[in-house]
Amino acid sequence: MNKAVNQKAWFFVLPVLVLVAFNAIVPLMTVVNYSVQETFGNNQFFWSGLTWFTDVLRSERFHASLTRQMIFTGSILLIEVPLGVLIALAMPRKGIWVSICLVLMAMPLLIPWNVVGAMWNIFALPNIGLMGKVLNDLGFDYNYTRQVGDAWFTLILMDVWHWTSLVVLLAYAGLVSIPDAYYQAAKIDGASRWAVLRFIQLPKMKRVLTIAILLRFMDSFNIYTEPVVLTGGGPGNSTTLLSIDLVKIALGQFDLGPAAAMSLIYFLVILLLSWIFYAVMTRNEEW
Amino acid sequence: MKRTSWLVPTIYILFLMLPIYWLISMSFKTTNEILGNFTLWPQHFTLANYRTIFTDPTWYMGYVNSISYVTLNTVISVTVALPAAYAFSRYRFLGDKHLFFWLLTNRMAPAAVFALPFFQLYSAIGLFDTYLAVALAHTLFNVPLAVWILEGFMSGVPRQLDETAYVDGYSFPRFFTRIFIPNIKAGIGVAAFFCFMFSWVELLLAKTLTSVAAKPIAATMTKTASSSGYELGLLAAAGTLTIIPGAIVIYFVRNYIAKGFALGRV
Amino acid sequence: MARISLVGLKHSYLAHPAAPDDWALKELNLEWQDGGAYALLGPSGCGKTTLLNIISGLLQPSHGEVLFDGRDVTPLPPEKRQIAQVFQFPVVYDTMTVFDNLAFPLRNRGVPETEVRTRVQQIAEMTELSATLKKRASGLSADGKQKISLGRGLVREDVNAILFDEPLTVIDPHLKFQLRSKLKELHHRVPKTMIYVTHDQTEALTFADKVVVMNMGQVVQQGTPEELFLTPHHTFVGHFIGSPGMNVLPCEIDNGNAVLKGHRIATANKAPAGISGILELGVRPEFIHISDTGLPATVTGLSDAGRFRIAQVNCLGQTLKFLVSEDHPIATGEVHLTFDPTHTHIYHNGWLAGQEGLA
Amino acid sequence: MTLELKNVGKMLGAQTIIYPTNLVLEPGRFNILLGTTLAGKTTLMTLMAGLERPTEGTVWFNDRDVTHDAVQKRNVSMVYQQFINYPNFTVFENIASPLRVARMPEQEIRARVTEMAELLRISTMLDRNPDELSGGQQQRCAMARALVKDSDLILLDEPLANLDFKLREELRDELPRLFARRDRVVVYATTEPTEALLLGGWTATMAQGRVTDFGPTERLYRHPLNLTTARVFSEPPMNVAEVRIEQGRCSLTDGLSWSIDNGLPDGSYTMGLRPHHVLPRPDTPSDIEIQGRVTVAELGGAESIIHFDAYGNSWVSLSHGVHPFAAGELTTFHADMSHCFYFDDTGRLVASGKQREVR
Repeated sequence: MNKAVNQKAWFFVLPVLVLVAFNAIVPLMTVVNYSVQETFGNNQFFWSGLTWFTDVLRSERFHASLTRQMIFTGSILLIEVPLGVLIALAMPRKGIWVSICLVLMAMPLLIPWNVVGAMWNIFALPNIGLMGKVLNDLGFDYNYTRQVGDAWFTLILMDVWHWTSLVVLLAYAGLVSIPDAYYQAAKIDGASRWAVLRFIQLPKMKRVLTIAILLRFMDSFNIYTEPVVLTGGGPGNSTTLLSIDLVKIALGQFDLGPAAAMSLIYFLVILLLSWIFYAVMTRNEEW
Repeated sequence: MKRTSWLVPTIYILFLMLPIYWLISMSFKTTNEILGNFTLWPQHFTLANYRTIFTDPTWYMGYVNSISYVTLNTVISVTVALPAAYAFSRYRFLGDKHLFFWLLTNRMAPAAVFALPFFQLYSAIGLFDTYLAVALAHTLFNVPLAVWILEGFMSGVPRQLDETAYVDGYSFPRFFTRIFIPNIKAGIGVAAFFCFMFSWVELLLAKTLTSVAAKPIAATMTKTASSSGYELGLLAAAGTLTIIPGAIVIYFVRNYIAKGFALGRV
Repeated sequence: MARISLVGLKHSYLAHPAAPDDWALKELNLEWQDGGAYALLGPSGCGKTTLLNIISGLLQPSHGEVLFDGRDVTPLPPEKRQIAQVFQFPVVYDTMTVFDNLAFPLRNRGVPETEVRTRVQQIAEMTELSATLKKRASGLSADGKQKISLGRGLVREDVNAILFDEPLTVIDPHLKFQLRSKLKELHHRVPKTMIYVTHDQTEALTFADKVVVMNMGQVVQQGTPEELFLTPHHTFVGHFIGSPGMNVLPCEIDNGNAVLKGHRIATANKAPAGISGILELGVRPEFIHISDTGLPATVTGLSDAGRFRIAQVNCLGQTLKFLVSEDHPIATGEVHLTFDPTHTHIYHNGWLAGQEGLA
Repeated sequence: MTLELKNVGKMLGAQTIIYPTNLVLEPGRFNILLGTTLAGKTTLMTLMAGLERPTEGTVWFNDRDVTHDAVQKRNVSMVYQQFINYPNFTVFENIASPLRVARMPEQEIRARVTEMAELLRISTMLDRNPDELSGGQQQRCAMARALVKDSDLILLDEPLANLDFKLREELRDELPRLFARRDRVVVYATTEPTEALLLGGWTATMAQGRVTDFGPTERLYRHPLNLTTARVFSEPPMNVAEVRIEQGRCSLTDGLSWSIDNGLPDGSYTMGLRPHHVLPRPDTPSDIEIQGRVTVAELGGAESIIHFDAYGNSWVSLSHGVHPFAAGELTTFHADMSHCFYFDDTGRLVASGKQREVR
């Protein structure tokens, strides 16, 4: 569609800009400010240049939490996106069941994050939780508060439980907007079920899936409340994801400088990865 | 494949419902029953937990607070997103392509780190512990999403409709409110749903920006959990109650999502 | 390739159709020759798309059978019927190149790659897509995309029939003319059974050897373009085909002959004796001429279409339209008209008298 | 009431959409913009309406410069090719909406809407929503809305293009009755020459952002100012060939030649002959014969369009009746060269063909 060039359109965007800039830029500047200063408490700050950045980049602690974060984000994307698409594909297309499915599936999305954490915390407890008890009764030695593997398993399972529905909702919305003629043409061309998915459904869902993946990627990198309530980062530091670590440094030890530097680095990491992903996904848009 | 495909969503929904069932069943149990022996359903059915919540102001005010700032946030987010989405869907202007990605990057700011600067910012402008503070803070991640959803719906409305209205004598504001908005009400519903959802479930910023007057229900729960030991039944009841507003909202927008939405720029 | 027979076909979208109007498709029997070009022509809601979907297998008829070369295919799904279809809106596989799009139906059926290549080249050349084979299909304009969907139908050797569902809807008007001619030409080169659904008479008559005119769920006439023009079997055909459509005038019958307000009119057909019901006289604007004697009429309007003019007259209380050629002057005021007797027909309850219900 | 464009032009970035244009559009008749898609008709209309501002020149209405007046202040109406109605309003509210904006008393609104609905024959549908109507009815609703407010300027942008063939014919007959009024400027855009002719009035032909000719429709058809206008005003496309004139004889390369008596000096010219002067059978004694190989035969309801190759050119013949020809067939066509237009090397018309006497 050929849209009219109109610079006055900026006036329409202005409220959004002001609002988002106010919320984004002022705190960002504060963080940048912390990241280049040294403090010994009492609100006394000294210029420290890029020391914190070099320190953080060299620190093993940062490397360890970044690695944990990558593993976590990678795993949940690998599970939630295909699973979400699969469920969306298997959903009914019309009738009362659609509404029922959608309403039920959206429920995890609408529960406050600390409640999600608390819910799973109890649900998975080996003695009084349904899941923990059943697993142990089935002969599995399951205890997420003590064993690292079990903690990770529970953490990822919780995230899958919590967020797969978002992918389902978006993918489903994308699927229903594919005109019937495409399916008919594919049938006539003798396409297999797999070919229909590969050449019709996935390409048509590309836009929604891009957004779904971006949202899940960004949000999972920022995840804090649920794992803190579930495992508190333990056992040990085994499930201390980036945000948890940051809060420990910033509020636990009150090392504002390193925490700020670390968060900026990690902000840049997300930005870079998202941008690459975004650029690749929209590369062929204007052909 | 076709005949068994209903199994997939069914199993998935069962999986979703199990922890929720456990939460609800706990809310009807006494603390003793929860901590005592393992029971699949409440043996000593009690409404005491709910009674506590509905009679104690520190509990039920938490709900009032949460619903207040979430509603405020939804209204603000959708209101400012509407003109912006209109601009994206109807015009080309300097920087329009990058603007959208920039908006989206604001979701990347780790709330855990930004909580402290946010606290300082909103204290400085005297909004600390108000609904408005939380509502404004949450626009950071809700507005970009609302713009994206609304733009998709708006692009589905032909531009000739705008022109026809101007020709008929409608001023822009009158056209926008009387004609355009009714035509994208599905989009507004979906956008409002997502704004409501993300604002309702967020805790970190909401907790940081409030102390008493605007404290969200979720924060009340963490306080109770730590101060009075594990009153698990009470916690479960409070948790159960947090699901209800969201369930009501999704019920109203289910048809819009079921019809699928036109998807905007990516 | 196949001969297509439709036997006792009937369809209703309702579970228990009772009234005649409940049927989207009233009973029809048709026989289409192998390799023929057919068109289903009618206004929106006449049942033509329903019929097409029954032939392609997307819809199961409530009654009757669809036979391909005498074999009953009614219960078969579309993919088992070996048919191709071009839809109203172009359907292409966005992520594939034009080449892969055209190759898709062959590769799905395990055709060897060398054969795929020659076949695709051949079809691309026919549909004028050779230059764009390496481009992504999503980048083509609407007419290019429609050529791809057409190409996907042509590329298979084993296709029983190619169905077109108003394929020119989204094509620019000045390109329509090109694509319309292209389709006709392709049918000559690839003589497969082709069925074309449209509401546009020019598309239908240009494309098809035989046109099936439908109205209100019923076939009103099947015939060559010439037959439809010269001998409409129903007043609807006379009205729907031709521009302006046929003049239809209420008349009386005297001894099998038409009488218009006391004037006896010579006609090509005679009304059977003892006929009753609605009786009308049909004559196309092309077959009314001004003469020295004949029916008296008053000219009420004249519009210029360039190469001819359309005169509107009041003749014995009826409004009639007829054509006057560019070079011939026309008197204003009172004129006399004659109807060409070989092209004037009597209609009984809408049907050509003596041919009632013989669609 | 007169709409005047003085040197109006429109650029989009570095690209020129409309070249500087001067037009004076008078009330009480149809002012037609004729041209292919993308010729600039819609842009010119949005400039007239004030939906967009020209990048140069001024728009005058009744000798007043309205270039910078907002569209809301101009009292114009517009009907689009797509059926544009407010989906959230009933048909009644759709028609009433311009009056509501103008704060007309309720009783008067009711009276006017009822009257308009009557005029456009949608009285029975006033309570329905636009999306429950058929295409033709939706467009009638849009037209009623355009008419209800007594605007000084009505813009109709291909209003019939998306309608079924027969509906188009029916609505076209009604248009002059509905829109023509002494004190209103009506502008009508179309891609079809026949439509322009049937609507009469004045026509401006457009090609690639320029108005190539403007005058009474019949004058443009019979004496087009230049080759571009003649081409725009011919459907199917005009037969065009390079010719030489020497001593009263006009010749194509390869020997086809005919005598002329229009007194043109010797030299090179471009010849244009409308397709309906090339017929598949003899017509007048002065015909010349053209042997050609048929490429495509298109059949309309009552006429045939035959494309053929001869003398290194492609030719088009348009004849009355249904004349099927197979592609590849070798046939003799008969061309009446007395109807030829001749254009000089700048494309300007230097001699028109023989015309019938204008009444």
